[in-house]
Amino acid sequence: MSMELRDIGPPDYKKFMHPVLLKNYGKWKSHEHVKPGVIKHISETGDVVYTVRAGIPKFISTESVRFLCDLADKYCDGYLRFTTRHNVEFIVTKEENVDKLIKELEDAGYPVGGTGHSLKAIIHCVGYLHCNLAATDSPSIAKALYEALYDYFKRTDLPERIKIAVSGCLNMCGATNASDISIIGVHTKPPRVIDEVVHAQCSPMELVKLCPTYAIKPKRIKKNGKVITSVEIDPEKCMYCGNCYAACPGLPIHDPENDGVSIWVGGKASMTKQGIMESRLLVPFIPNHPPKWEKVVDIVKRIIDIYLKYAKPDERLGEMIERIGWEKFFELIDVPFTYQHIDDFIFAYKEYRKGISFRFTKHVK
Amino acid sequence: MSMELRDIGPPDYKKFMHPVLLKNYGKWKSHEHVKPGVIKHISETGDVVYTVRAGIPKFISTESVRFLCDLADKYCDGYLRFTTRHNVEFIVTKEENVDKLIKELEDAGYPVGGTGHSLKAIIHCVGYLHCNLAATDSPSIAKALYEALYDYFKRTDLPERIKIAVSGCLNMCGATNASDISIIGVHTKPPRVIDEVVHAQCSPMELVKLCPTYAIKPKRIKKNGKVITSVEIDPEKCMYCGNCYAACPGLPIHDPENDGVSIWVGGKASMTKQGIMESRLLVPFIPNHPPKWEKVVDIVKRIIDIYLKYAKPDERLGEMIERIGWEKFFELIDVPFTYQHIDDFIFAYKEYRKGISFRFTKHVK
Amino acid sequence: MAEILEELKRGKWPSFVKELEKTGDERIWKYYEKCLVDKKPYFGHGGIVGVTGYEAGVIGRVAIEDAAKILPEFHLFRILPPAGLFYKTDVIRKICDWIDKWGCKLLQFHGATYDMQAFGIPREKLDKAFEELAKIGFDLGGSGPDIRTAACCVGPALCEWALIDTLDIYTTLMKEYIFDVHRPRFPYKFKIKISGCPNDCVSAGTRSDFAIIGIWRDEIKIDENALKQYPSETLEMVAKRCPAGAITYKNGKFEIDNEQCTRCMYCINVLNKALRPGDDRGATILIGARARGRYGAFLAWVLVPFIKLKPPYKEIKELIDKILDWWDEHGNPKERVGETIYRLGFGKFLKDIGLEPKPQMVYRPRANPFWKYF
Amino acid sequence: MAEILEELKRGKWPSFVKELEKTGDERIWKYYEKCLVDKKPYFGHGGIVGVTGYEAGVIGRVAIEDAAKILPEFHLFRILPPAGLFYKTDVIRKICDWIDKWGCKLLQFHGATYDMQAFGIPREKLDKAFEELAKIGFDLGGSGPDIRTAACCVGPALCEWALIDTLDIYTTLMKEYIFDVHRPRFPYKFKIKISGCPNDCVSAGTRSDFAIIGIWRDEIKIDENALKQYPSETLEMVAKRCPAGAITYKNGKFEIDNEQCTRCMYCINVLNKALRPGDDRGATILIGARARGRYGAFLAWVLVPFIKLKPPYKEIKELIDKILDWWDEHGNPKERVGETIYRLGFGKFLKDIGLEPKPQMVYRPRANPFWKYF
Ligand code: SRM
Ligand code: SRM
Ligand code: SRM
Ligand code: SRM
Ligand code: SF4
Ligand code: SF4
Ligand code: SF4
Ligand code: SF4
Ligand code: SF4
Ligand code: SF4
Ligand code: SF4
Ligand code: SF4
Repeated sequence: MSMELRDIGPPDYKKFMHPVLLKNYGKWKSHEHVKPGVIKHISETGDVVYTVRAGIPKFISTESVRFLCDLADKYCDGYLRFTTRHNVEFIVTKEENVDKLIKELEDAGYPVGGTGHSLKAIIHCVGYLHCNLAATDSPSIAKALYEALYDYFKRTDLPERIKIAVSGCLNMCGATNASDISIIGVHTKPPRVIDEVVHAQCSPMELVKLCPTYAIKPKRIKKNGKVITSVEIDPEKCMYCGNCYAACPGLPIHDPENDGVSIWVGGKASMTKQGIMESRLLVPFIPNHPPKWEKVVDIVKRIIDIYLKYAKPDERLGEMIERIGWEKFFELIDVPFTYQHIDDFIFAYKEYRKGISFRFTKHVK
Repeated sequence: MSMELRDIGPPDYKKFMHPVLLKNYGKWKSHEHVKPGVIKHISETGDVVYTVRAGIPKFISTESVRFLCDLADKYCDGYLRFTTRHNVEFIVTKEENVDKLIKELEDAGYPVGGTGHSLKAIIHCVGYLHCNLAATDSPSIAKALYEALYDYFKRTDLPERIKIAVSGCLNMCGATNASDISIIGVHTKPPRVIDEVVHAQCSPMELVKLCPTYAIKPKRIKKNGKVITSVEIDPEKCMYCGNCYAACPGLPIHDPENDGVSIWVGGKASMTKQGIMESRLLVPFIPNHPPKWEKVVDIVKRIIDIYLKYAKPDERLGEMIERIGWEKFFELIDVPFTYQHIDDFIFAYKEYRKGISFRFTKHVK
Repeated sequence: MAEILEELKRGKWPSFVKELEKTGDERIWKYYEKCLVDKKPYFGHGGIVGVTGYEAGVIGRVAIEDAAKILPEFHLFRILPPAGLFYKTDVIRKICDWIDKWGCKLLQFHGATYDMQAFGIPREKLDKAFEELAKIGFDLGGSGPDIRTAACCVGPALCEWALIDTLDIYTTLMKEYIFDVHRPRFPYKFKIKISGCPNDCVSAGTRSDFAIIGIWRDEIKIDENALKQYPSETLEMVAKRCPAGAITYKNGKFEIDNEQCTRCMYCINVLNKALRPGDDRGATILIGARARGRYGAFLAWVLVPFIKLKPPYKEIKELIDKILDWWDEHGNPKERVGETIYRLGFGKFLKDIGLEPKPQMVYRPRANPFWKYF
Repeated sequence: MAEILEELKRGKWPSFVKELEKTGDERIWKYYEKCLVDKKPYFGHGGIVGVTGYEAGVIGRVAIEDAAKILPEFHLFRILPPAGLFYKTDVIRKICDWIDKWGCKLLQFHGATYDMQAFGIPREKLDKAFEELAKIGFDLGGSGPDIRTAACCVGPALCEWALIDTLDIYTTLMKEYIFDVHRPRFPYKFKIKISGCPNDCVSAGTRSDFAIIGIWRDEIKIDENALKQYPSETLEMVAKRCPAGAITYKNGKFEIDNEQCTRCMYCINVLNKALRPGDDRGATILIGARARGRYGAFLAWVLVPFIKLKPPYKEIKELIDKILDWWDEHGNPKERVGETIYRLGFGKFLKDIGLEPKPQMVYRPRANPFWKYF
């Protein structure tokens, strides 16, 4: 095999860019939200292009990809792009093509939307479909949410955008650390320890080091007359993160009864206004319940209803909550505030409420 | 010796309170700042009293105390009190007595002031005068500052109050953790280890535990043929807090060459507005230079000048700095920004500036 | 006196060195002078002294090296003051006479914790001196790993904003815990401070393990007529600075959304003729301040968002007892209660002492995904 | 298909299960169905696979237990995409043909990092498949403890706010570090993300170890005529919400104090016809994000407040090299660079890599009194 085809790096983007974009590269002047899913980009040169954004499934067959290519050939001179949120974007240089393209997309079942103050594409990781660590199945959760929230993708009259993300586990591959609403898979029991496998395949000292809560200790035991080295897990300290299982098959953590999802709110990745906001815990645990995920859908809908009711114009969910106070939000959403909501990790002290600056809610009878 | 005089607790405050105060206890309606050092308290009953506040030295001879008692007898029916900032307060029920009292106080050298938006009494600890831990001498620093800032104690036209505190060491007995300006004694070298004394008088394991930076390790060494237990101090880790010396005379940390003061700004103890604010490091180290403390005085004066120039009405120093930005304040005060200013302790991560929300100053060329 | 001390006698502000001079006790200023010149203190670790039956309240000082010749010992009494730091002159004169007789004519009104301090009582006179002090009606305060002398603001005695009876609470708690003030038995010191309102004139939020802060739960009272006396720039400024965004001032109308208000006192402070705290009064209990601790400075945080406070303050005592028991069991030596809570987890602490978790206890729910189900 | 999968095919949103169906490869949906029913995934720890010469870019999956019979292996390629995720249809069709031939007709546009993903290439075909992919002009992306596939926003290609050439920087850096993308040798993964402005459309601040964010240093440009088109409520809202308090809107006059502005983009976003970023452009470099880390989530913080960025981006490469060397030396296994910095001290890190401390790097100077003099 020829080695000169190694390390060639990414292809040259210029070769894949519509000539109008190349011509106006760095010369854009402003944009307009023409209608849901359509942005008009205006250049200093006077040129105008439209991007038409459509939702696609994250797992997509070549058959469907070819269909998208057909449309791009027909309406966009053979160019298309994808967004950082995994939507497809058609760059249309002829205004009259916009509606035709939209019609074909919609007819084929690809919703056009997700621009401006709308529900954006739901980011999710591969989940059960390709991952060995998933505590929950992110793709099916995303699908269930899309069904329930479909209209919001095509509306642009929300107070601000709503971004939802789903991660199958705490590794957060699905952008769940800073989304308006995040669904994250969680385990709730420590891993089991299969001593023989730990002994044969894993390094106890590595395991000791990678546990964030210092729950793992090495141990030496006798099994069938042989001394083997394994580890012990302190159930008082383990916080079920799955780090150790990721490194060692001898510590299985999957548990159909006790795995499930947590729901988080109020994150924001952009640096605008008060800056980045981290997602924060709303519901610590709901057992897995595919394929409809009714309970998750219900909570998410309630969050959005409150958002639509209380948010001021231009206010992201997290900004709204900060304004009215988290205690007030917990009262409105009527989800129990539990021990799990109180941080007890390294930076926990910073989260304690210093002074008397809280609001009265039903929590203070 | 009779044991029934044990554990009697505090005396009954009611016995020490002017009858007019007892009568109006809990009935006060409002107050007015009549002039510097004088507050008029108005009761719902229609009664009116004046408090006249004067500065006194924190170490006070019985001779001087008796003089204050004489004044209280003459103008206040024999009642007086002290404030939580160690001023004396005379409660005057007859308006005509206010100015007479003030005159006698001022004539005797006790400045009347410290009310409203003024420089408040400077809180300081005992320092060299009674403490074994002092890295600097707080009483003389306070005296030097008072001389330089005397007038501010008697003015009430500052943007807001200015609170200064001085602690002889990191123990912060002098309220230095949340004052507008704090002077705090610091060591800058690790303690020396006198093995014999550690062995004879201290517990190595206790020392290991109380060092906040894990700089102390126990050791066993041979000295003159005998095995003794002592400790080792890692100079890379020690942050000179003096905890270990406080517990063990075998670890002397006093060092005339390398002890000195640090200067901190922006603290506030009250829960008003944005709440409590912690004092933050401005100058990491100035060698001790009694009795005039010119360098300390110079920096403090510069801080106050900037405060007077930039603060908006009702704005404490820390609030002003938060508004203009710490980077801007460092530019104005022209004090070098050093490695020491960047937190590197447990909660350090929370202090790093997330995102791009800074202001341009000369630090960014 | 050497020049270094002469310098400290000069100037307008009353000089503490002149006070040392007035005691007539040369040893004191000579000792102090040596420290200033040598740039270090000369007290050693000796001088663990006390009065019979107590293990706290006396700070013993024995000088070392050359300084031992100047001022061999220099012990002081921490004296529990009356609530509000109110005195009659007759009792102060008695204190003066007393320290003139037993010590070296030097006092402090007061220490940073709240104690009156009396200097220079020789070791062999400690017991006698204490006995005479007790006869004047005073007791010793705290030191070491005990319940320290509490502190309270002047509160209802002089201030219109007092929402709780700070003086009565101080006195009640000090009486209740007086045994533990004098007999250190905890992991470390435990300080109680009581402020009548969130202005916190006793710095409870920054300097006490257990802070009691008076608050109100209903609406801020507005006197519309008095409000009119304030210039519109003032009203505008107050509305703008309200940290809770609770105030609107538009078209001459000043309105407070009391649901949003976080009781910071600011508007009331500035517009004190027009605004007053509400009538449904009680306290917020905060826990865990330490000026400089193991992990840096700790400020006090919400433990009980709201509690009604009436004599005999049974609930407060029960709460303190539960906290002390828990801390006694779990605390490491030299660990303040807030740090023990932080180390073991605030949630666990709440569970152990039987308090419900409430969103008011934290600014926000957790952002990190490591937690326990318990 | 069982009901559980049928349910996921229903509804208006395009169904990924239908896409699985379209591949015609029953093994995939049968496997997935089993996971959903049993509520757990069935991939084990086996399947460490790769293409010759690379140690990254392929995620191997081998099923265990009963599932092994259904879908014995299910490897995927992470493919380095072109900057901006722009494609011509001819090249996409080539990719489709390619995966139809070598894998199982399933793609992802794109993974959360930025890679295109192609599924189901059997172990024995990996090398061949890769060779053909390279012929189409594509290379593999990162996985494991290496420099990961970078990511950039659409930037100057379509967006008026691009203050740096995100696409060019992405391409340059990926070319520069391509060797380290394919050969993991660091303590853990290292992600670079590049956003053209602080809107941060690529989430660099929350999801990358090394974030490059376009900013400007001079004044926001105001088109006064365009400004007049906005209703005064909008202008008022923007002035009120400016996080830096830099905007005043009074008596119809909208003014920006550019010294106060912290470049959050908010006013520009809302008033995009009237306001534009300034002309003195460059980038802020941030360091250390990790979505969920050893200590909880880490967000990226300021490392270099301002740097001019021009090809060939020499300074950026030198900076990255210094950081990688330092991290390589000091980092623990599975420790992202931000965590190594936090553990050893940001000051020490700066000193070691030769950067001056600047107040822009922290919100505030330290509040805790433990520090070193170095
Ligand atoms: C196409 C895309 C960049 C790309 O390289 O692919 C993009 C494009 C634009 N973004 Fe974005 N953003 C894109 C992902 C993001 C992300 C990342 C993400 O969603 O994962 C963020 C940060 C996420 C967050 O804040 O939680 C992001 C935060 C913004 C913001 C700031 C929003 C805020 O809350 O303040 C703006 C400004 C605005 O819209 O006013 C913005 C504005 C824009 C503008 C208006 C810029 C322009 O002048 O063209 C573009 C159209 C926005 C729209 O959808 O209405 N874009 N934008 C990404 C579209 C993703 C999608 O398919 O939905
Ligand atoms: C007498 C005293 C209470 C006592 O029990 O002794 C007291 C008394 C009053 N305080 Fe205070 N405060 C007293 C220490 C404090 C402290 C503690 C300290 O200084 O160590 C604080 C918190 C410290 C801080 O914020 O850094 C404090 C924060 C306040 C505030 C809030 C200030 C702010 O920054 O927002 C007010 C409200 C105001 O003045 O508008 C206040 C208001 C008041 C009022 C106006 C209350 C009233 O209606 O009578 C009293 C007169 C204030 C004045 O001096 O102008 N008092 N006050 C203390 C006087 C100390 C002194 O001699 O200077
Ligand atoms: C006298 C006084 C300073 C003053 O001049 O006013 C003082 C003096 C001492 N303090 Fe203090 N502290 C005094 C109030 C404080 C305060 C302020 C307060 O209580 O509001 C603090 C900070 C608040 C806090 O508790 O965090 C304070 C924090 C400390 C610490 C650090 C405690 C900690 O948790 O880190 C020590 C060190 C220790 O306990 O080992 C300490 C230790 C000491 C010792 C006992 C030093 C020692 O271990 O030998 C000092 C005795 C000096 C002497 O020779 O008289 N002192 N000390 C104050 C007590 C007088 C009184 O009872 O009224
Ligand atoms: C495919 C992808 C999710 C997706 O569906 O899009 C993914 C999938 C996996 N991630 Fe991820 N991560 C993916 C983007 C991310 C992101 C988002 C990003 O890069 O912006 C994050 C959070 C950002 C960050 O880096 O902190 C992320 C944080 C993790 C972590 C936690 C890393 C950490 O520092 O804590 C792990 C665990 C690990 O590395 O051991 C992980 C591990 C994994 C592994 C390799 C699990 C494993 O160790 O076997 C997953 C393989 C799944 C599979 O079988 O294909 N993945 N992973 C994304 C990569 C595709 C691509 O290259 O484009
Ligand atoms: S978030 Fe967890 S389940 Fe999802 S891809 Fe990443 S490691 Fe796998
Ligand atoms: S699951 Fe996480 S917390 Fe529990 S033992 Fe494993 S690594 Fe430690
Ligand atoms: S701050 Fe330090 S020097 Fe001052 S009294 Fe306290 S322990 Fe002594
Ligand atoms: S001075 Fe403080 S940091 Fe240094 S060894 Fe002693 S206890 Fe540890
Ligand atoms: S804390 Fe409140 S009640 Fe107490 S004196 Fe200060 S202002 Fe008055
Ligand atoms: S008390 Fe404070 S929070 Fe409440 S309305 Fe007044 S200023 Fe606002
Ligand atoms: S980050 Fe800025 S430059 Fe890049 S696409 Fe988003 S708005 Fe445009
Ligand atoms: S960019 Fe942001 S900080 Fe700057 S003026 Fe506009 S809103 Fe204010």
